[in-house]
Amino acid sequence: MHESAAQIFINAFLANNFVLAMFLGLCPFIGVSGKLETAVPMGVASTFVMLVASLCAFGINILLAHLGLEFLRLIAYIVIIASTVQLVEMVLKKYSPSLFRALGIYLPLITTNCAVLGVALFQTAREYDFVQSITFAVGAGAGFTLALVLMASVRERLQLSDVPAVAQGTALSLMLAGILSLAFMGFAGLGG
Amino acid sequence: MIDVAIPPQTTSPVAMIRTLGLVAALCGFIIVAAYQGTFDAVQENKRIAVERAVFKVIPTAKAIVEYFAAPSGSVTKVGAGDTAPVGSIKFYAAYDASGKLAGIAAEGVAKGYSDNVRILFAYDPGSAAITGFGLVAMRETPGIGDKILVDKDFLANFPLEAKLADDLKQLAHAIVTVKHGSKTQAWEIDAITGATITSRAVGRAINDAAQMLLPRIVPNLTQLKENNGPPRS
Amino acid sequence: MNASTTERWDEFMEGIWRQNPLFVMVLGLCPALAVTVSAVNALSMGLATTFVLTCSCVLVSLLRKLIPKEVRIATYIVIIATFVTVVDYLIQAISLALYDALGAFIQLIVVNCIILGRAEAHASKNPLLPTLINALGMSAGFTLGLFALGAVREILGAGTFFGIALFGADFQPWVVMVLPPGGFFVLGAWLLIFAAIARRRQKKLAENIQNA
Amino acid sequence: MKLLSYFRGEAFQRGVHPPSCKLTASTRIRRLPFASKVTVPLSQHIGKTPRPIVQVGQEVVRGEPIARSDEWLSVPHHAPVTGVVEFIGLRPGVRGPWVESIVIRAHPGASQEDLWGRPRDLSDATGGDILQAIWDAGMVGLGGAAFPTHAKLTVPKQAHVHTLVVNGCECEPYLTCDHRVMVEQADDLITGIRYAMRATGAVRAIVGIEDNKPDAAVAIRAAIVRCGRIPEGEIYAELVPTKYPQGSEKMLVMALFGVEIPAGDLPVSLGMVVNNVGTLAALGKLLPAGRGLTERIVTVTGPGVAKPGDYIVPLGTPLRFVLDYAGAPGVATRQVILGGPMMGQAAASLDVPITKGMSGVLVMQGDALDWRGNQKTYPCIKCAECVESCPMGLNPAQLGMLAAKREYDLMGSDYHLGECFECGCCSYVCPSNIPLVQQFRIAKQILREKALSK
Amino acid sequence: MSIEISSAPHIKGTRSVEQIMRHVVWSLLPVCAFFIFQYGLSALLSLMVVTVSCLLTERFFVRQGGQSGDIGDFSAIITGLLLALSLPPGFPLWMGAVAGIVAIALGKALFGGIGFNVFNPALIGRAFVQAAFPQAIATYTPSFMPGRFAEYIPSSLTLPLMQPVSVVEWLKDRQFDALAGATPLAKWKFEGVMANADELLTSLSGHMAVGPSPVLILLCGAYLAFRRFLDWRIPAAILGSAGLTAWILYGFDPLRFPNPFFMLFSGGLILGAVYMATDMATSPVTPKGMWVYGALIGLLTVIIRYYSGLPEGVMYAILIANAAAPLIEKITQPTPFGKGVLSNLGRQKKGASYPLHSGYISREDAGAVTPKKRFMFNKPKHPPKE
Ligand SMILES: Cc1cc2nc3c(=O)[nH]c(=O)nc-3n(C[C@H](O)[C@H](O)[C@H](O)COP(=O)(O)O)c2cc1C
Ligand SMILES: Cc1cc2nc3c(=O)[nH]c(=O)nc-3n(C[C@H](O)[C@H](O)[C@H](O)COP(=O)(O)O)c2cc1C
Ligand SMILES: Cc1cc2nc3c(=O)[nH]c(=O)nc-3n(C[C@H](O)[C@H](O)[C@H](O)COP(=O)(O)O)c2cc1C
Ligand SMILES: Cc1cc2nc3c(=O)[nH]c(=O)nc-3n(C[C@H](O)[C@H](O)[C@H](O)CO)c2cc1C
Ligand code: SF4
Ligand code: SF4
Ligand code: SF4
Ligand code: SF4
Ligand code: FES
Repeated sequence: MHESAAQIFINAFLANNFVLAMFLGLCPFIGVSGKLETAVPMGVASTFVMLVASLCAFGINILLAHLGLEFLRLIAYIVIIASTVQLVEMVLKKYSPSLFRALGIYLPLITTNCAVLGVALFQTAREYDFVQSITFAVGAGAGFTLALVLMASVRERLQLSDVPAVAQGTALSLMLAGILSLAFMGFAGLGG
Repeated sequence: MIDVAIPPQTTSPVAMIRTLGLVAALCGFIIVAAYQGTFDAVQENKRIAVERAVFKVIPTAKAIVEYFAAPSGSVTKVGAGDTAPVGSIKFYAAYDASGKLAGIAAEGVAKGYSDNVRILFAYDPGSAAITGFGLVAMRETPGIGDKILVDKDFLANFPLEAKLADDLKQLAHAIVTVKHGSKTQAWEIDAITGATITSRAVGRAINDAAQMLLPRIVPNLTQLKENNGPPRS
Repeated sequence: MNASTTERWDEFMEGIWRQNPLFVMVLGLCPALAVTVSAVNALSMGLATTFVLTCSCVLVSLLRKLIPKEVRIATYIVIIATFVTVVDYLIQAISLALYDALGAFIQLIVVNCIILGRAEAHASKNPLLPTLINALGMSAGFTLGLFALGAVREILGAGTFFGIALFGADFQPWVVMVLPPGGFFVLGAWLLIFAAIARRRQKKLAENIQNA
Repeated sequence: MKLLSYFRGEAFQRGVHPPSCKLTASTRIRRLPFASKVTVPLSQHIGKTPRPIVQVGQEVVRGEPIARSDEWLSVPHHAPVTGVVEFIGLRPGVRGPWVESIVIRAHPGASQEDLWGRPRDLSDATGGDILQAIWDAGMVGLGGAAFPTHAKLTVPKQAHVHTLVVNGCECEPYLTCDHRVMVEQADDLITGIRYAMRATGAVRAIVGIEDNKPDAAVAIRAAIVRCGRIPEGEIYAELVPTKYPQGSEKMLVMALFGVEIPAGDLPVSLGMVVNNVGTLAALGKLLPAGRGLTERIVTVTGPGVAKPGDYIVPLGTPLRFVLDYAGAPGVATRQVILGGPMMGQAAASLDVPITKGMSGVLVMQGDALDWRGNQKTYPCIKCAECVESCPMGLNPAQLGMLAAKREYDLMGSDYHLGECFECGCCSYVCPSNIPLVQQFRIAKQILREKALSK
Repeated sequence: MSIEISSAPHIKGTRSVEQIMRHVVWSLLPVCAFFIFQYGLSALLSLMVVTVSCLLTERFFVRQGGQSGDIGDFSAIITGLLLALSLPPGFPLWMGAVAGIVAIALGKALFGGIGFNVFNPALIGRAFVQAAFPQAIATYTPSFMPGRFAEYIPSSLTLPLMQPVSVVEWLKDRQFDALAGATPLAKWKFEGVMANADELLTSLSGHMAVGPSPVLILLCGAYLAFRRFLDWRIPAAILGSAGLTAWILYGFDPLRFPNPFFMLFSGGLILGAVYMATDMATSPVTPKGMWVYGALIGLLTVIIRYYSGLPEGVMYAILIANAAAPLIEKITQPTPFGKGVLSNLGRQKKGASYPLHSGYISREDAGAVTPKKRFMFNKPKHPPKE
């Protein structure tokens, strides 16, 4: 069954949101969503890395299939994605220091998280073509950013609330994520 | 010259590369060993899984053969290690104990409530009908979506008429899912109340796959029938 | 028991209780929430992680003198990825159904930072035996955590435990528990319970000090 | 209600409509007798404190200067009574802490006429002469802020003033002193306006009056005609829809001209000067007579007052004396508010004196204050009432939540705490009974201290 | 004698939290009464059980000290009544009780109680049971069934933790086919049948399985809005944006999409717009924010109804907008008086809000300049002497 780009995007963005429905990228989601001002660059940086990962994975996959070395896929993905991100980081540092300053500190955090690897693995498993892969990566990144931004603004508001002492911290974040995930269930079936 | 006591590097590049090489070699060895070691078991597992799935939808089957249906309309047997030609569709021909063609099984996929629903359906060439289906994978809601496997009314939809039109290019009647209680035709699927979306997905998956596959298979039925099943003990 | 055995035991228990990777350090959330729709899946995931964690730590510990500082992270990642690939094939060989249920999350063990964290913080500095004990403790803690999630979600969400029906045919399953929100809620609830216990204990402690 | 005011043509956005309770709107201004002892605090206005120029034991006549300063932003004080200086030192102040004051014992037999002043002809005095005369008279704004009037009327070099805005809104509930001044002393007011126009160079004066006081506008228009010498359109009275806090100069300028005074700027940036009607009426009376400010009109009112009314009160008269005279027995009094109920200050004791900036004495008795105890305080339910009533367009709900968590810096930097002029609308409407403006005062104080310590 | 000292203001408006909440409860009573009239005993029992479970949970948490507020503030009653009104009348009572408990515990106490919650408690309760018991919550029964005051809908009385008995047989006994129990939206989405206007508005003419009467809700909401107990902007924005979106889509393809009237008056849109989206604690406080928030809800509702797997979308739309509310509020902070860059320009062009005297000299005419420094600069050189 062929999925259109729009469908793939909507699916990755809302209906099967990486964080809220697929359980990918939860650690940064819980960890970085305390403040809006860190959430936004984190989201943008993640989207960027996902895109890089998606491109790498697409290339590697063709190469490995050609060589008949599919069993090395995982190890190749992780090594190449990590080094490409590092390379991009260095290039950024050299040619766009302002952009680097905005995103740079987040890049090393992201290189090996499961949302990024997830993009690579899922697009391989679903046999997406080039355009589909890119759409998927951008959609997933946008969905991740959306969830992160919503969560951060809610958590900022809760800073001003009298949240009971036992609930403060990770427990509250998880419950919030649960409620958001409940709300996002409304989008189920949207991308079809 | 005064010796400035800042060692530029604690490890020499040669040592670094040597170690990395060693580790990579070790890892490569482990992976290859694991791959080789499990290869047969995995293949066997996959084969058994496919067989089981096909045997489930075609209860009389005792053996299966994998085929490709090429866009040109020809069907070819799949040998070990063959890769699918472009645009071809894989399907399984199942043979009963006496080696007669018991049915044909193929995969279909359609978007369900939360993700794709992948099914394996059985086609009976004799009666030109879909006789049943089994699940390959889905992420539908437990308790709702999975009613398609247990709901008696729903299972009663099968056999489902799937005759080709006279030009052998497409189905005479597209297979459609209709609301619960309003099935009037043999090619209609009566949906499950409360799981209409998943029911629809099943209908669509079958229809899409059948529309593609049957025009390629039906003209070649004799070829499939002649082949008296794989030489298996 | 001699002193060092007690120490070893303490070190092991550390990973299960005081430093539990899931409940205390809140790491490896993705697999913890994604695959714990049933107790079996939770246990399998736990065992797979245990395998990768233990093997990688052992190998890192063995090679620790050899690995240059500059490339250690890369080396660890390669080692971890190796064992993940191994476990991936092992599970395929054991049961395809299980493999399908765990999905991509087996391969995602690679990025589970518990493993990299252990390799970096512990295995690279310690000899084989302590590393093994530490790794086993952590794995046991993670597996227990997964099991705690999986059990609750399976019992409420399907009315079964390890696939055995518990409440008779008319039980109404709470579907939400096996859906994504349920994962968040159950883990959140566990954390709330632990926080409540900790608070009560602290209160008692404070009272005791006051009384004394 | 909001919709209604929209169709009626809103004077300014938001604001509130507290019950007006103007008990004394049609009572004539009466004179209060002289207390046996008056206390003149040295600091009654914004600016530098003048120093006493009399000694203990010295005889003073009513109207004689008793304190003076060479500082520009400061005004002299004049003896409110004829008598003997009894004490110079600390006396209880309005805010609680004791302040430097001059206590004068009145001569029981003295006629208490203003003996000191010398009438003069200002008909062709220059603006500078008039400013000097205003300064000598010890005038400060009688509208409440008590800013030295000569300073306000001095137009900055780079600026140009074209309009004198005369503030006759009196938006606070209960208070009627400005209202009575406009009705009864309209001629003095016109005289005062003309002096102020000459001092500032304004070519036009507009008296802004809330439309619940139509008689005041009638009286002023009649006085303009009576005066005769005024060209058409030079001075006129405008009615503006009643709403609190119309009296604030920003709101009044908005209501009259539809322009916003830029945040942090004074009306003079738009070529305007705003003065209270009481101030200008007093000018009109004092300048030709060459006298100083020794008395003011105070509204004495409230649920517990037997003879409420607008009284001409000698400055320095003790509060207790005023209350006794107006029939508000001190025993039953629960609270005395100096000024109006929305912005006024609760007096710390009944021994404090009446000062130049005090426009009202509001006496709360019996159950008038019970709402404080009866209403439960809830967390902010985000009903947005406060946002819809803040005339400055702030977000008091957010400010309040931040204040509760002591995020004072954020209040100042992101939520414009500095713009809050403490009108109290937000506290007035809050159904959760959150003391919003009270918290904001504390927050502003803390921020000020922080800025100072830097 | 001592006098009290307190900080201004010394008078207080008459509004109180209890008063607001009490009025909302009162305004809900006619809606509840009609709901009971439509569905009989089961609806009555459902309203009671859900409300009581909310109140008991609230009481538990208030006693525990986990949340502020008190049970006397009526807000838990609103939560209970709205929750019950949004559930099908024959919803098993034990599930209703679960919804009530979850609503208060997860939706309110977790955040610290009244005013602090970020999500609408009633909708959290409903969303939870919708995800937990999706079949039961999709099971509606026809309205105005004969004998509705004499017997319960059988699913109401399901034993706790057990599956509800199917109402299909019960309906068959009463000569209703299984389809009678579908809501207008479900009928449209899954069967392509559109309900008529009169049925949607009152359902008096047939046995359509509709929710609480939209006409009555609008009337009660209008009363509340007129008394300013709720903000009219939010319902206006929701109905406006939902109506507009539906109208545009209808214009594109009238065969595929229903008309805007159907969109507005079917399902729970009116209830959600009037009573649920307006919940103060969970909507923005800034006026501009309210428009954005309402528009977002309207848009999401239509998108979810038309394109997602579910027939109804109001609940999810409101919950998502709740999550976005702090963000919306942040970017729609009001501009303080005198800070708008263009405020003066714009206003002057429009003219004064109050009629100006003809002799008004504009600032430009008079050539006024804004002084950079205050009074310090035109201080007279020598202090004048007496
Ligand atoms: C949490 C949840 C899960 C759902 N899962 C499914 C599902 O797996 N398959 C499905 O067809 N519909 C699912 N639905 C959709 C509803 O049950 C929907 O009303 C139903 O499919 C419509 O069918 P009906 O017209 O026969 O009532 C789900 C709804 C919810 C709230
Ligand atoms: C610190 C300070 C400085 C002021 N400087 C001037 C000034 O230079 N010129 C002027 O006309 N008014 C000045 N004012 C008076 C204000 O314009 C205003 O009339 C006074 O603050 C009281 O107004 P309000 O009651 O509306 O706040 C000043 C006020 C304060 C508090
Ligand atoms: C909230 C608020 C309300 C005010 N209400 C009045 C009022 O009703 N009448 C008035 O004359 N001044 C009022 N003022 C003071 C004016 O802003 C301004 O200071 C005064 O009119 C200047 O005149 P003055 O210097 O002669 O006192 C108010 C100030 C504020 C901040
Ligand atoms: C206009 C209005 C609408 C309300 N709507 C809801 C609602 O939809 N759900 C709810 O749980 N509480 C509602 N409440 C009650 C109360 O605001 C709610 O419990 C708060 O969220 C508690 O902080 C409403 C109150 C008012 C005044
Ligand atoms: S490595 Fe992965 S699991 Fe670890 S903190 Fe980073 S994102 Fe979380
Ligand atoms: S003191 Fe009160 S009445 Fe007078 S101007 Fe100020 S606010 Fe208005
Ligand atoms: S006191 Fe301040 S915040 Fe409150 S309404 Fe007045 S100006 Fe606004
Ligand atoms: S008026 Fe009070 S309760 Fe309402 S939003 Fe403002 S601070 Fe909150
Ligand atoms: S981000 Fe930590 S396990 Fe997925």
